[in-house]
Amino acid sequence: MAKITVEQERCKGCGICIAFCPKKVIQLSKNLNPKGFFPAELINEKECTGCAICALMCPDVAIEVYRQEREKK
Amino acid sequence: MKILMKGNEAIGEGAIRAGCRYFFGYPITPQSELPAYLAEKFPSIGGVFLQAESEISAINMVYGASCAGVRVMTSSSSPGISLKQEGISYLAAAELPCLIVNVMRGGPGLGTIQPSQSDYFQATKGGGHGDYHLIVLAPHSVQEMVDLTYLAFDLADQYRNPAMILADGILGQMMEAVELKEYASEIPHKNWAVGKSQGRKRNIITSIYIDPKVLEQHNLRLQAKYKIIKAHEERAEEWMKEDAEIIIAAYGTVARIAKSVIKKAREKGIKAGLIRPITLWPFPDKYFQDLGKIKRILTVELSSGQMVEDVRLAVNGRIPVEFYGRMGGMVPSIEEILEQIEKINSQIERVKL
Amino acid sequence: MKKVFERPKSLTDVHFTYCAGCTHGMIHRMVAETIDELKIQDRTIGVSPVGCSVFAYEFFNFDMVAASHGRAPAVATGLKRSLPECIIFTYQGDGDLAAIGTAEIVHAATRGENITVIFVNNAIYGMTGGQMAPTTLIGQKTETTPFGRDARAHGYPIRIAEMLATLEGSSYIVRTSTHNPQNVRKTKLAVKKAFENQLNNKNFNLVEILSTCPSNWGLDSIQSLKWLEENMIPYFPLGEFKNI
Amino acid sequence: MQEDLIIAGFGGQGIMLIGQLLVYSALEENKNVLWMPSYGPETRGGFANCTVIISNEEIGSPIVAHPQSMIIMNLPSLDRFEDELIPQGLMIVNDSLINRKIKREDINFYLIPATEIADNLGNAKAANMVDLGAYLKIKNVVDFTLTEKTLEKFFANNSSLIELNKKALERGAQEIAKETLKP
Repeated sequence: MAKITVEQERCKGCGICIAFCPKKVIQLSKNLNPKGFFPAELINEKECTGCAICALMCPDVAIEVYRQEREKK
Repeated sequence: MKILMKGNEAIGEGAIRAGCRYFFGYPITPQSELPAYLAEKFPSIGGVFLQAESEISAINMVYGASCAGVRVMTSSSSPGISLKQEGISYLAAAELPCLIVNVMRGGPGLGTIQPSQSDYFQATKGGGHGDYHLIVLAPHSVQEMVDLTYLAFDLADQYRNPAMILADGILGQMMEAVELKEYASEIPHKNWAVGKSQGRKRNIITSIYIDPKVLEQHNLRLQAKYKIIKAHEERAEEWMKEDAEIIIAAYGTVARIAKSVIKKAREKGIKAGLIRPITLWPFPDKYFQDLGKIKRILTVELSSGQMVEDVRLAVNGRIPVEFYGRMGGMVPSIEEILEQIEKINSQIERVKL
Repeated sequence: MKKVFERPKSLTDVHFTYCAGCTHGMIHRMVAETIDELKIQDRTIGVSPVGCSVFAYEFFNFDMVAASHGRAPAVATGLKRSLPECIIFTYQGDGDLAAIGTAEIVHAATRGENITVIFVNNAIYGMTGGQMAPTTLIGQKTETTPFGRDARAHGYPIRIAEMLATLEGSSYIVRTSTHNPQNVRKTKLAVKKAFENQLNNKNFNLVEILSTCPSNWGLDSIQSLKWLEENMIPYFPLGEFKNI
Repeated sequence: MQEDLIIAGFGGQGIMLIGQLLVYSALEENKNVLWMPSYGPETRGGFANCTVIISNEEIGSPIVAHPQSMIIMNLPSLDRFEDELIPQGLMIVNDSLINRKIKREDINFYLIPATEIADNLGNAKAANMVDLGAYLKIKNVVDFTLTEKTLEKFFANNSSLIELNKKALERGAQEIAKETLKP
């Protein structure tokens, strides 16, 4: 269980997160943000592993990553 | 107790006594004794002396240290001061206090190392880009090299504005007796400085205001500050002015020569006196308001005529303001200036007839 | 779910004013994260340059000083000498550091100033609209080299990291890149080391980071990362040039 | 009372030193003093000259175009400054290094073979003190023994130099006592 949130107003729709997402679970929204960009959004939460590569590569630090804490065995 | 010091060293000693512990500079004649003095004295009192790779670097090191809130200075001579102008504009814009010493030499260009006053415009009208002023102090003795160094640091801190001491090679090189008065002021706390934040709001020091409306407001604030400085800090020495018919207006070394001229003129029955601006900016206009019996003013400078423009503005056409100057490192003799005074005196006589 | 990646505290909330896809923002994040991780936010002072990152003081959430063009290392010198207990870094582009400010960076390095320099090299002048930089590649077209940079007319691109590594006063000189996640991670490690070194009083530290300029290169974000990899890295090899 | 003096010679003759000796001594007598070197490239190896002003009043101009007195230590200095001395001014000349006659007829000059005298005392470099001794004997702008005391402070680290320089000062003064000196 993992997910990302993209701060819609901060995103400039550069698409770098999309290009590097290993699971291809991010795409550009169809709605313009106030800056005039189509921001990125998570489209498939089930597939997101929370690997954070998108956040690592995001030039606008617009992505936060959440992950289920692993149960200690 | 008085001790003998060279003018350049006296500025160094004055700076130490005023609590300055940071010097950044680049070698140039004829101010070399000042950095040499500090290079020797600073290590034992925890000061930082750094010979930079250029005047440009040096003034920007001053900028950095001033941001940190410490008392800091640099010193140079004319061509080096030209190189520093960009940094000086930034210091003025960011309202950073510091002391800049210019021991002027003959220009333009590389010129000569001999004394000159041809950087008056550069010092008092801004020098770098933008609408700004430095506080400019002009000593005329080794004693004043110390006293005005104290004052320059105080005014710089008080008004958050860079201050300049504008001297020349003669004042820098000559040796006179100095009384090293106790430095009495306190260095103010600078809550705007950067450093360990310890919970306070972050401080930003910058001079960029990309929005013209905001930049205009910043400029208006600077201009309001300059107005306050002008109202409170005009300084000049009046010497034998009371009954004078002819006034010499001169600063620095030339004012010293003028005093000798005035003595000789009075031996010849000419009522001469002196107004010696000590603050070149703000220019001491108020000393030129009550002209009394004064019929003519002779401005004498080691330049083609720079301060004379401010004298004329102050006098505003009420009486004639003449000019006599030498350039390129040449210094007029007492006799030379006396001749000018006698000429002016004869013209006044003719008017009377 | 637990938040595992968030904006560092050492960044303000202000939106970056960089173009879409410009890697300046990644580098800002890595600097800010490093400062958070080292717990030095309350004693770090950044020096912003003139160039695209002229407004860096808006984005970093600690004391900042804006320098004139090229002089950031001199300003940092003045700061570090008067605040030795503070952590001082400059953030400079290729025009600022490698053209107008060459003297300042060389001499700060050779003096062994105990500062950290983040040098962002994208082979072009961004802010002024895409003119030739000292690091513009041979053949690269810019506003001022419309037929491509010709070595005979414009000289050769300057390799700053290699040059500064020869100086006695430098202690850590490294070149990294931002073109893929693996290299971004390496960049972060380098940035962190360059700050740790300063904490340990290890003279002069510089991280040269290859970066993109989609707007002035005339490429989109992804093409830019690829262009960087294919064109810049062969001339500006990645790696540590000095680590003592 | 104001005394203006120019001391001139070549670098290494101790020109600056005797000027400073004078002003340090005069300061002890609470007089106003000013010492100014000629500065710049010309002071390196070539010309060396300084101006000394001692006064009971505030000192005006630091530039003295036409001084009341001169100590001239070599020929180029004589060529350069001879015309500048005021009429009836005093000129002490190091005759050892000057092979021409004084042109001015309206001044008081004393030809002293200072370098020879100093050489006989053991060190030709003390010629400056010989000329200073002669100058002080005539002008008495500062007390002679006070100047000797200042000299002791200047050379506090080297007692042999103190003795040599004191002897040279005295020999200079004795030269003046010889009436035959004046042409």
